[in-house]
Amino acid sequence: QAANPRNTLVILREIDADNYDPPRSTARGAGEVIYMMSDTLVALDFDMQTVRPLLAERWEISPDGKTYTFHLRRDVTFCDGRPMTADDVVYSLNRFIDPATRSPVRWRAGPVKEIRARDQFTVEYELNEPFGELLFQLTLFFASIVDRNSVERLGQNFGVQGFNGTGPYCWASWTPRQEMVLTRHPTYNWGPSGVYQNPAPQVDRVVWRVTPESQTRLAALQTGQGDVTQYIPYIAIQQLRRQPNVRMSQQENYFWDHFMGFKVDKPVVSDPAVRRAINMAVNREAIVRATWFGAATPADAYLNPNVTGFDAEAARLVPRFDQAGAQRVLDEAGWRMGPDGIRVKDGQRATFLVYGIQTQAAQQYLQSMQADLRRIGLEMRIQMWDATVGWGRLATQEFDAFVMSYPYVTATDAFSLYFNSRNRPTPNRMNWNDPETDRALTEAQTSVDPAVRAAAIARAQRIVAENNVWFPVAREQLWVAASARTEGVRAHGIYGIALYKGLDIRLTR
Amino acid sequence: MSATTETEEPIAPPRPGVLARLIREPAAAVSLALVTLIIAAAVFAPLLAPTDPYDNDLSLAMQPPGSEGLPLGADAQGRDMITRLVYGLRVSLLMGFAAVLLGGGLGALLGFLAAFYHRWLDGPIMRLVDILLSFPAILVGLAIAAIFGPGIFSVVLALSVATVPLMARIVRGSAMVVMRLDYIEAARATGMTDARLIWKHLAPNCLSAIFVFATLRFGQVILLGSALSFLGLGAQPPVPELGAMASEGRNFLFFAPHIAVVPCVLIFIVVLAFNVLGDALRDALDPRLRV
Amino acid sequence: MLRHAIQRLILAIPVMFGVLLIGFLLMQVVPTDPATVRAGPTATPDVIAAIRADLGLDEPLYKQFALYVWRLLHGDLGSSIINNVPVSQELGATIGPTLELMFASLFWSIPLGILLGTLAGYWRGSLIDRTIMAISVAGVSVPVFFLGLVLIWFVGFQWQWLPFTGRAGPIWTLDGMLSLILPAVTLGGVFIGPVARMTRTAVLDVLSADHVRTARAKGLTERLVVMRHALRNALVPVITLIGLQIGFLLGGAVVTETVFSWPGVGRLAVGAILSSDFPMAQGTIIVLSMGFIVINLTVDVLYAALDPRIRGA
Amino acid sequence: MSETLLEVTGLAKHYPVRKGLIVAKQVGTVRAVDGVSFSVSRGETLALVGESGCGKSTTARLVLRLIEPSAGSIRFEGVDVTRITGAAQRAMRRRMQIVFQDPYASLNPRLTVAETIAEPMLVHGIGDAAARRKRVEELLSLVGLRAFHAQRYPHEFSGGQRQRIGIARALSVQPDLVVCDEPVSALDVSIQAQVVNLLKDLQRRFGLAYLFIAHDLAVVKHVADRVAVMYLGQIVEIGDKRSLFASPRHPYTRALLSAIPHPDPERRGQVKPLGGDLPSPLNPPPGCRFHTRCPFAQERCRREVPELRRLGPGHDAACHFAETLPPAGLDFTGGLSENAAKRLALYAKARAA
Amino acid sequence: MSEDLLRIEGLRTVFRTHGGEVTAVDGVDLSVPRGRTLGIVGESGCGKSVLSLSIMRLVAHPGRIAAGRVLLEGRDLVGLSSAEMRQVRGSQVAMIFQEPMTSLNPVHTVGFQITEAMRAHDPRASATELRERAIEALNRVRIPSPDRRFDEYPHQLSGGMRQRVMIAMALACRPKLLIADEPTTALDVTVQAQILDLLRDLQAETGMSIILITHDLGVVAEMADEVAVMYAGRVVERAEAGAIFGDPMHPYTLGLLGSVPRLDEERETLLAIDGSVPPPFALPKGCRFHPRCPFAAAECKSDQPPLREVVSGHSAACLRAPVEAFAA
Ligand SMILES: Nc1ncnc2c1ncn2[C@@H]1O[C@H](COP(=O)(O)OP(=O)(O)OP(=O)(O)O)[C@@H](O)[C@H]1O
Ligand SMILES: Nc1ncnc2c1ncn2[C@@H]1O[C@H](COP(=O)(O)OP(=O)(O)OP(=O)(O)O)[C@@H](O)[C@H]1O
Ligand SMILES: [Mg+2]
Ligand SMILES: [Mg+2]
Repeated sequence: QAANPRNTLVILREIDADNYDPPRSTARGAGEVIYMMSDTLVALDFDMQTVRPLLAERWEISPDGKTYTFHLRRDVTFCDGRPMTADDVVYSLNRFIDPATRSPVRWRAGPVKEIRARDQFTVEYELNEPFGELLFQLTLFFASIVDRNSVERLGQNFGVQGFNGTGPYCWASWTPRQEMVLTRHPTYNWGPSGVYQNPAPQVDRVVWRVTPESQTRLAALQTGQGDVTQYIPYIAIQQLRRQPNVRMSQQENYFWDHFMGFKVDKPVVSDPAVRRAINMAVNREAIVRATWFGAATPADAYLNPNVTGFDAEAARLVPRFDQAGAQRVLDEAGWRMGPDGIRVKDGQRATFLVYGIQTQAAQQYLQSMQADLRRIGLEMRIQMWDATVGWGRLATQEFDAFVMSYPYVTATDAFSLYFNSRNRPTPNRMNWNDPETDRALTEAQTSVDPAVRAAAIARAQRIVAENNVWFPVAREQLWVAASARTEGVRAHGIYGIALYKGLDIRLTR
Repeated sequence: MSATTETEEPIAPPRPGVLARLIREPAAAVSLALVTLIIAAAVFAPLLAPTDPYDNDLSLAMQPPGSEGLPLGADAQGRDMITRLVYGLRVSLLMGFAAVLLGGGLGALLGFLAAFYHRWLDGPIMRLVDILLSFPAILVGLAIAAIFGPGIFSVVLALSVATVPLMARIVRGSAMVVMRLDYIEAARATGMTDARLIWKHLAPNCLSAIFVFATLRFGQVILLGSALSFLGLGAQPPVPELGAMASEGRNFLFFAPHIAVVPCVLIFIVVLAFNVLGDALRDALDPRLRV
Repeated sequence: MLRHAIQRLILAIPVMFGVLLIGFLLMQVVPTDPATVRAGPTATPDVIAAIRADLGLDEPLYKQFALYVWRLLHGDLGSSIINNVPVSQELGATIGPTLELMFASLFWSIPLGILLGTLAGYWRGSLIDRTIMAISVAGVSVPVFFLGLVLIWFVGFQWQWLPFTGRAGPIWTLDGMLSLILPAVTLGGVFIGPVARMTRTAVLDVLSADHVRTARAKGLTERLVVMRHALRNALVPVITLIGLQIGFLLGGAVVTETVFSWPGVGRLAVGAILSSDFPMAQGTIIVLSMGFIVINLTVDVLYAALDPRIRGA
Repeated sequence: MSETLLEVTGLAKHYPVRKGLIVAKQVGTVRAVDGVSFSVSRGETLALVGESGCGKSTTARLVLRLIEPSAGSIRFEGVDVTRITGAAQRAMRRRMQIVFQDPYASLNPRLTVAETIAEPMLVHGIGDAAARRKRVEELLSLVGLRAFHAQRYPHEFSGGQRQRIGIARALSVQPDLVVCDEPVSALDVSIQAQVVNLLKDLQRRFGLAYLFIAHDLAVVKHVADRVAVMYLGQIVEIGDKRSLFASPRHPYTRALLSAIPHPDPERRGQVKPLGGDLPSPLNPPPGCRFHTRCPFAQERCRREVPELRRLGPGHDAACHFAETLPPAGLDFTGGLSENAAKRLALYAKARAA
Repeated sequence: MSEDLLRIEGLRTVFRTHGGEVTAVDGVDLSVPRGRTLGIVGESGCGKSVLSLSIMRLVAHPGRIAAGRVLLEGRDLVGLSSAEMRQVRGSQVAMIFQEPMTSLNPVHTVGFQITEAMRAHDPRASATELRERAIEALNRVRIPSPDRRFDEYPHQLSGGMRQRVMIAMALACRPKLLIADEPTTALDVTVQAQILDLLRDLQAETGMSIILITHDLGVVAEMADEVAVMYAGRVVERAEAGAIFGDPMHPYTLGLLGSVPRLDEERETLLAIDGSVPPPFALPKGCRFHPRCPFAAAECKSDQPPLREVVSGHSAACLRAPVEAFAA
């Protein structure tokens, strides 16, 4: 039995990221490490609501909501020891929004007019129109501040062969798909106060080890071959909570939802009756239990009730489980049962193809849904893709429906992402194109009056729910498991990432 | 004239048939019975299976073996393991048969041609075989899955491709031996066509080698197929295939081990049965061991 | 001897070339366009076109192949289209662990397999024979991943004797050695069966050969008869067959690496193919099959060392 | 008896020996058969004898065109069979058949005796199924087998019986010439006698001609009308049986004859071994090929290739000194002892009864 | 002559097969005098090889010696431990086999295989000494340039040469008895004559006894002092060579003599024996030759004839020998 060396924290995870350049990667696997290697201007607290100072010690918003002025800390240095200045911030943020960088999440920076340095430690962020989400968006790792010299030196290989940020840990080495090693940033003491108790890192080395097999990961954790992981097989969560040698931590304010989206302009699923019937036919309760074993809640609405902007009325519009009702809906819409047990209408078989990124959960619940739908005479064909290829596939029009899971911060954040007609074909893969929705979303984003914003986002929610554009599946919980020698692990959950800056983590042995 | 009479005596005793020699060995008899049983189970899967292989009952998910009405338990979807197993057997065997038939057929053809037209074709064919042989089966599987996407089709194609060079070698080897025998010359001396010569005289006498290899290969193919499924390149859910089932079940190994273990054990039994049968056939067909 | 080795090497060249060609063509028929993969989910057509030109995908196929071989000869296998890491660099990092794993598994399984096979062949028909053969047939029938998972479950998890996640270091460090044990046992475990069976058959063949009878008639001890005359001759076919079975072992290595998170070429290959990282996939496939060819070459040379009839020819 | 059925002139078969890897260079030639000429008349037996590897089987296969000759012509009833193809060749194949040495390898184990015997007829489209069945029965009884044997498989027969089946197959298409490639070498003496008797009997009844290949000179003396002695791919002596055995003119023929041990202890010690081994056909000695082992070899033999010369009526030999060799000193007199002969006569009588 | 070197009494060797136990050698009594040659003739499958292997105790599984004694200078080899038997093999009794092609190990040099035989019985000899002795042995069997051949592999030698190597190996430790199991059957007549010549010379030189197994009556007549004729696992006739050929008693021996074509005689048809040798699992009751015997009478079908001395020094296992007494 080989325990890990003292002061080396071994973090187990399922998959590796393709690179660690903040604006170029959208993978959670990239974010996990980037948060430890670099900092953002502002940080998000454990309540998932409060924005806290990080690199910016304070900031002001102009009354028209269009200009943000950030005052930077003066004691921050990069891993190579060079002090960080406003130039670095401007460079990093401009690089994020630069089309040449081809960041897939550029829109998260808002409708930027200009980002400029007023002096060595002051940055002005000017928008074309108000963007209420901005501070939330700037907590995400895409907006991490990196060292300009390193980026220019490494070019495409920044975040592949090296990295230089201001985070609590520094890049030591990366063996793709195997292991990522970080070492402590010796002078780091600017951890977000109010979020963490300790502003400085406590561990000398951090090893991110990829262990794809879930059972292996589990066993490794329990035998001390790994210290921390958030990639716990769902089935194990309840059991691990009872284990004395494992410490479990849950984030209650966690918004990570699974859903199935329908391409509303493809045959079969373009029929609202079919979409409604699907929503009614699937026993969400049962499949969520069978997939997550209590580590997720059935999603009976498009959003988490705890999220800012949630509309209860819209939630009531999502149909309840009613298999007989689903049959009736289909019968009324003219879908007749065919000889092979699949319904037919006007010579069209009630069959549709669903794409998904290969995960164990998706595989499990899709099979369950498939069985449920078969009972009402709908055939759902499943095609799963590996993550690297899958995203490309999901940008096409080859499929009729897809499943996905995603993190969000607010209702407006979530809905603007998926239901804005401008976001077709991705991330609006449903091809949802409704002027009314678009208008409501714009209003929710740009209005300065919070009440107007709330009403607008509620309107959008109702439209979408009425049309059954999605089938909401589940709200996942976030758990982190830590070995007995590890203390101070607390699940955070920003962008689905549990450890965030990992500042309070200590090793006792 | 006494030279043209033959006294009344059958010189060799009636030799026991291959079957008789096969079942003389207990292990072989058991394996033969098992193989028959396995094939029968696969063929009559719809009659044997207690439930629909695609119909789930989530309330029964992961019921351990021995639960009421579920002698082997249920899988993560609450589907009866027995149902899944017999249908899985069906898919796996079909996969194996298809691969061995396709790859073996092509390989045998190549082998016959290389041996028969030794002068011109042996070199080119054997170089091709060498090249094919340099791609281990799993690699072929990976490459083909990359081309056609994961699925049964890819697995069958990959395993067929991987079987071709092996079969070609075996057949060539045994055909070369047969080609040296006088009855081939005798047949040629009667003036028959090459096709008839291959079909009537060469091929039947290589059959035992082909048959033995095919049974052994069948086991390997099932094993390889399940390995490909394990790597996520094989049958896609909800299609029941033993390797894919084991692969799915491994996520619950510590909690509901039967989901992975039962298909593994079945794979083991199937492969074992075919291996033992292949070995026994080899012994039964080996002229040196004939009595 | 040396002549023979050189001859075999020259004969292997067209095969290697064929492997290169097939490896290259395989990746050409993949329906996914590498440029789109590299461009990512939000790429516009003009970006994709630019990348195509970058990657040389607009050239005619034979030119691409020629270029590919040319670069290959200069040690350049291209770069990953996913993260732009040179393929040779990744291969360099992963080949060591894979060799370690293969070597360690062969290191114990071949001698043990040969020993078991010889015992079984010598005591043909006895209880020893039957037991050994039962074990080895069973060994041939176990899915590698199953064996690996069972070992993890018992040795690693229940008893906590040995580590089972990844490679803790190079083989010469204690940690590295320990972390190698379970993967090597798994991979070797499925190899013993074939080796034992092949050895048994070969030993049986040789034991019934006339020259063994001659050796006995000389009054040699049974040990000498078996070691010098039976086993020595039996090794010739056994070595050849082992060479052929290396492919099987390579396949097993891919699975073993996945089960044990072993940072080897096999896992790299699976990952690259699953993620349509074509240059990487191509590189791994070529390296693995080249490895196979090299091993077989070695076997051929060994074969000649063991059998003077071949040496002379 | 005098009508020439088969005439072979200058027949040669050279196998190139290649070496090299990518481009195989020819580094030598195995002269398996090197300029062989002989003829066989209708109803006659010509025996071909010689040591192992001297090219007997190759000659047989060449005559049947199972392999293509490198040079020379083969005329069957005056038609050059080396040139014909297609239907004409198939027709020719009907007239020449072959019987092999190894009774275990010469029958397809997957075919019944009836199928084996009927196949040549089937290939040549002779008769319908019923006619063929009848013919198979006839042939079986002809070679001393029973009708019920027809449905059995070769493995159910002994070596001698198999050889009979092979003969029946050869006879099924009523050939004129049967090439027998050591048909009795693999058989036990008692069985060998049966088969030899059968072959002679069939020849008498059907007027067959045999090209009879053997290495046992005693058997040859028993069955042949004429004998050709081969050495290293060439015929060194050919002649009428009586004259060849009575006065062998080539030193090699003499050596062969004197190496045979007689089943008669009275004459023990007469066996005179010939020194040395048969040289490789890849590298035959220059001049007379036999000079390396010849006790009478002289300088001329090393340089000059001796031609096959007519030395007496129907008796040719290829030796420069055939006329001047000392007497062979072979003693074939004797025969069975009186006692043995008497008992054998009784045996024959009892057997015939 | 002098007393016997080897006496075989009631030797019975059986094989366990699927069809039950098969007796390959059935109650054979033989003796080999010192310095003389015993020829054993018989057709294929009559048990000649099994008999010779039984003497060496080399009958492989599933065969075993079921009964009888093999006395070498009075010592029963059947009762020896396997270590003691190893001492006998090679040094006192040596053996050469029919197939010179396969009887040598292809992966070791000729010299190694010869010295190996010497070392097995003289473990203290030095390598150079062994080499010298082996080269001398090769010389003795008239192999040209033996010091070069010493380092060659069997595949580099011709058949006759290999058989000579086998002989050199067998005689390496100067055995008292050499068993030659069809040593010339696979060779051409000219080479056969060389080997027979060699054996005869070596026997004169060393005074060893030889058991020469063959199916060729000519070879027996040429070499043997005494002859035993075997049929279906039993000795059916035994006498001095002259008596066997001059005064054959057993109908089978007669049949053999009649079957061989002879150079010194011309006959239109050969006197063949009808039928063929019965396989060991289908032996007829009574005299095993009776189904093929033209003289067979009723009692031949039921009683197994013992080997009895018909005239002095000449035994035959036939109820009706000599046949003229019964030919009516
Ligand atoms: N296909 C071949 N390639 C090269 N050499 C060959 C081939 N076939 C025969 N030979 C050579 O030709 C020579 C004559 O062979 P052949 O079989 O005719 O001899 P044979 O007289 O029938 O001998 P045996 O008595 O052993 O049957 C031999 O030296 C043999 O090695
Ligand atoms: N391993 C065995 N299993 C069963 N029967 C055997 C075995 N070995 C030999 N026999 C039987 O013993 C009998 C005698 O065989 P043996 O080899 O002594 O004959 P042989 O006289 O030497 O014949 P040949 O002239 O063919 O060498 C044969 O009939 C054979 O069937
Ligand atoms: Mg021949
Ligand atoms: Mg024998």
